[in-house]
Amino acid sequence: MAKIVVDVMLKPEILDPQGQAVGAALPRLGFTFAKSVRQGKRFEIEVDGDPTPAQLAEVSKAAQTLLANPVIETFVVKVEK
Amino acid sequence: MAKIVVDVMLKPEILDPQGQAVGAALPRLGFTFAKSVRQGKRFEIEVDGDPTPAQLAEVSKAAQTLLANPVIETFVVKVEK
Amino acid sequence: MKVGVVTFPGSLDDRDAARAIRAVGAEAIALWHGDSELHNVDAVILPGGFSYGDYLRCGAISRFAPVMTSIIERANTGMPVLGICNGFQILCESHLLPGALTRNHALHFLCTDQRLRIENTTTAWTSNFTVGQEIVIPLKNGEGSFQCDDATLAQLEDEGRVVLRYVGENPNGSRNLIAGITNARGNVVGLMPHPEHAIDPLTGPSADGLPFFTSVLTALVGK
Amino acid sequence: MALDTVAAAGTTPDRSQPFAALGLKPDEYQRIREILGRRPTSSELAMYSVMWSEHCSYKSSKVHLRQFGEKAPHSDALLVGIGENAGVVDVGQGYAVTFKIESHNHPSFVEPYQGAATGVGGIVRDILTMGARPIAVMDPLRFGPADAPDTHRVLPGIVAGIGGYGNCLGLPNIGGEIVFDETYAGNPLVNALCVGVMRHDQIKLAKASGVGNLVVLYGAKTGGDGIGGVSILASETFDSTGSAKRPSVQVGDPFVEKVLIECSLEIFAEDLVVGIQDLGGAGLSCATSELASAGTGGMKVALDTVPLRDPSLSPEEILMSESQERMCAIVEPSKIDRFLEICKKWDVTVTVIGEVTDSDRLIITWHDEVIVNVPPRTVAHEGPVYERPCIKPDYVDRVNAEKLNLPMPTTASEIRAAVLKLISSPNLADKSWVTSQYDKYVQGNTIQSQPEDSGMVRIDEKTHLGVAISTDANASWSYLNPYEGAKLALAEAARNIATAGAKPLAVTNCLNFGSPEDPGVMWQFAETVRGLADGCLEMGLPVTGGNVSFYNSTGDVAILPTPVIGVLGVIQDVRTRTPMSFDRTGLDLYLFGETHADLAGSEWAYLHNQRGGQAPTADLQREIRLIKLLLEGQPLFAAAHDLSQGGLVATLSEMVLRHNMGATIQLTGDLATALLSETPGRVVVAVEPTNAQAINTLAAKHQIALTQIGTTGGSSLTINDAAIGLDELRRAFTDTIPKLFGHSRADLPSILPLDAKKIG
Ligand SMILES: Nc1ncnc2c1ncn2[C@@H]1O[C@H](COP(=O)(O)OP(=O)(O)O)[C@@H](O)[C@H]1O
Ligand SMILES: [Mg+2]
Repeated sequence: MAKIVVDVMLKPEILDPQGQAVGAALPRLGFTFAKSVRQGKRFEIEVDGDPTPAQLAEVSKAAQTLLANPVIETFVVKVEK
Repeated sequence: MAKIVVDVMLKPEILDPQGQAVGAALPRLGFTFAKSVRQGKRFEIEVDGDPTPAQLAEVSKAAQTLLANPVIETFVVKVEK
Repeated sequence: MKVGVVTFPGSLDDRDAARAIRAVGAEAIALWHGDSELHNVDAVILPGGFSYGDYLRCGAISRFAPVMTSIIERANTGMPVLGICNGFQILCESHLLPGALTRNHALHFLCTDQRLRIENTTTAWTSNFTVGQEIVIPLKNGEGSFQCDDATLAQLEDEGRVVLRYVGENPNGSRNLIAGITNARGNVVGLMPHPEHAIDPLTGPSADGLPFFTSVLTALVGK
Repeated sequence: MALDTVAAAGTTPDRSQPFAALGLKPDEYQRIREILGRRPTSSELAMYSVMWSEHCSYKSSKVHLRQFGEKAPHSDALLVGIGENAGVVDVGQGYAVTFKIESHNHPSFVEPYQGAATGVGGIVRDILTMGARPIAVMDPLRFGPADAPDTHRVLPGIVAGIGGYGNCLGLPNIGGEIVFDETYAGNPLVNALCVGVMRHDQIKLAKASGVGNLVVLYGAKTGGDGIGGVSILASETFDSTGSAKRPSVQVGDPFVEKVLIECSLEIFAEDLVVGIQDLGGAGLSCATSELASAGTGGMKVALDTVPLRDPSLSPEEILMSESQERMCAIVEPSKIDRFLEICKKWDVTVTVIGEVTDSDRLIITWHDEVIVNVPPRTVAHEGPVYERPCIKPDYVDRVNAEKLNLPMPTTASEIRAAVLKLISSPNLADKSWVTSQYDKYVQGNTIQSQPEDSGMVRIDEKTHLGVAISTDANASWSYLNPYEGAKLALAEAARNIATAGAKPLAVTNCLNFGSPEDPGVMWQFAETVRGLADGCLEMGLPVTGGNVSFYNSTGDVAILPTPVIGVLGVIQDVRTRTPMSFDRTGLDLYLFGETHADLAGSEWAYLHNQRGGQAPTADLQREIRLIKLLLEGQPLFAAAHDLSQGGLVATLSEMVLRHNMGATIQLTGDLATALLSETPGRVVVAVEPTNAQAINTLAAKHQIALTQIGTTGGSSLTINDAAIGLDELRRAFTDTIPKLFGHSRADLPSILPLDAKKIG
């Protein structure tokens, strides 16, 4: 079994209230490393065997229609071992 | 500027209704590749310059205290170029 | 008798909690999240709402408010603390109570008149009920599904720390139909449903919520 | 590229400007040049283009909307009328109530969740701007067919968005509507109403007066949200390399708005502002020009001081940005320190961006260079006005002449089938799958919410004073006869208030129509406004404000004319209100009002794909008598429920299911008509048998027909010899919507994108 990961993030120009709230909370706790924080979603999809290119194309299509909302989000598909 | 990523996922034994809903919707849309789907969060943190080991340790501490809830979640910290 | 009600940015049911406290003849004291001073209150309610917008995880950011440091300290020495909905979430994030509240299994916000059963009447907030008593009070949240690992669940059940259970269909996927729990000492209680919205049938489904507030007065007088 | 300044505009009079791409007509552009006596700078062009858009300038509707003023009935209750952000009504005991509906139709089609969420956010800020604490919201909605794939993308997202924003603000949702019709496919309607309360002396107005007073921007930082059209200008004129893509979707942050509300109310309580305006459509362009125009006229703003979320924004884009959760206040210099302190307490970003001047120009600078120098009235209030052609469309006479051919149930089994068919139809079925996603309890003052006839909230815990609101539209009737349709919607909304025991006081409206450039649509609009103005005059209810939404069409197909009318009423003691249903056995059921064969535009006709015939004629004198009767007889009624879509069948079904208490009904005469007709002006009441005489006297006094139709009790709804068990009735009523939408897209991480409509 392999794991396909789809990372979905809001497009950079879209307001990210959650990321902002996290970014504002960090310094209050004494963490000062962050210039900015964006929060997105991560999907871990288990598939049988090694993912084929055709399967990855299918995943991209699924990401395009279901996992991400292309009006406001972008996504990346990758295989993780 | 570099990007530190924190991936947060629910522990495997914790119910993930969002992942389940996605897993159930995929076949309805004709996508049959997924054995199972889990949904988690992804934080993209922008930092100045190349992250130092000390900085990464700080991020881990922030993940441990704020970004993830260790009662139900696990997390991974990585650097992305 | 003074009962504090904390307002975090995004708290919504703080005025309702204060109204409920007044309805049972106690004094409601407004506490501010950014102020660690508890103004000599005898008990504290963490009210419902969307503190910090429920961003990240419900209650995750509020837990670090200065007022919480004082509350955690006093709670550990026996002060009665009630967390309602968002307040329950904050108590879990603060580790004053075990487990966590996660997305409702139907993935929707749900506002409903919920039937519940009282399971434990030895806490500071439930002594004026009887065991097995059924009540109807509003449940309204998007993340009310109580989750914890098996060991914690077994411990909660063995020690009788489940305070309140849903009756009928599981509204949100909570383990063992858990709607509310207490700490081992019985002074800290967290509930998903909202007793402060059931103090008058004119504005709620019943007046079944009142005993939560009279109970704490009994507990405080008994001291 | 170089900044386009007023100085540059003077030296380059012939530079070509993309006014057409910004939606301006050549003559409108010419007028701007005449007003300024030169070509506009790109920033000025941006401001004029958005402020002169249909949405902001009401250029097609203005000539008609005037009737609301011309025909305004005398009303002692009206404290602030049309023209401000929202009207304000005196409800007694020193309280003032403000309410308004607005549409967010197009954004909600593109991105249902955010579109609906920001729709709620916008109307709430309008109410807040008046100085009021928002106390409740309502959401009249229209969708395409319930089984259409796109409805499954749009509806769950819209509902989740309204809930997501409203719940997070702590505003109880106390009512709304959900109607499905083919014409809304591709054009859902999201109308949002908000109501707020304040003391009389707390009313705030949107005007900048007092030379030297400060212009203060507070709330969220400004980003590139919703500036679609203007980025054309920025990129084509200024940035040949193409600037970053600007989102046309606005994302709401309800948490920031909640904090903004509390912060603003604290500022109002200390009387720290002279004038205030929210930033909605057209953002800073609108707020600065409207504030200045309503004041003495002069204002100076340093645009480079505006705090930005996206530092790459051009001045044109900052002026146009529709970033949510922002407010603009006019503050006396002596009060600014306290103002800033309160903002700091709530962690709200605040910046002094300018001041009121003694000139009559709005001057905006960018790093000390003047980029805007205009008479603010010409931007805000003196936009173009069109008398668009209105021509009665051909369809009207044709469909009015059509004879309906509907099955008319008579036997017991036909009646059973008809009842079950009607109440399980998406338009009449139980909507709690939707409304249970809304918090109705927060604030602890909700007396009535869904599924009651109207929403009701208590505004004083000691005196029990309360207000009730209902919103109604019957687009089928408006389609058949827009003049009567508007009056009928008004009458229905007023009746829904009165059934609960509240006295109607004032009106708001949201007029949803197709394209104003279509003379047929314009006729529908003109007739609607005429009907509403006449109706309001006759019923003595002033219009306090509202909103117009045009261009609701897909291709050539316009939506049904959909005037959503909201009526606000006052009730002296909410404890005395009449609920919509009974929980006791042995009450007598009466029907007030006559029933005629009014099946045109009815739900029964719709279910049989017929949309012809004549709409009923509104008899507002009779409605007025009925309202008087309801208010006077209120102590007699154990329950009262209005008849509307679905006629007596729907009313009785809703009543028996509310508290699971059955009823036995005996009807005489034409049974099908009695059950299915939607004749307006009717109400079913439940009364103790001992009050029989009193009810008859009441009806006679107000000259309203009265028919005793049955009694309460039992575990079925029995109509003559047709009995339906409550369990069966409940299943029919409650299964439909969850079955349709229970597994819809809102459950999923993302809603379906537009180009994937076919799927699912
Ligand atoms: N259909 C209508 N009926 C009455 N008043 C209306 C209508 N449409 C718009 N108005 C009024 O016109 C004024 C301008 O409206 P608008 O520019 O939409 O204000 P805002 O931007 O604050 O919503 C407001 O006072 C509004 O109430
Ligand atoms: Mg406004």
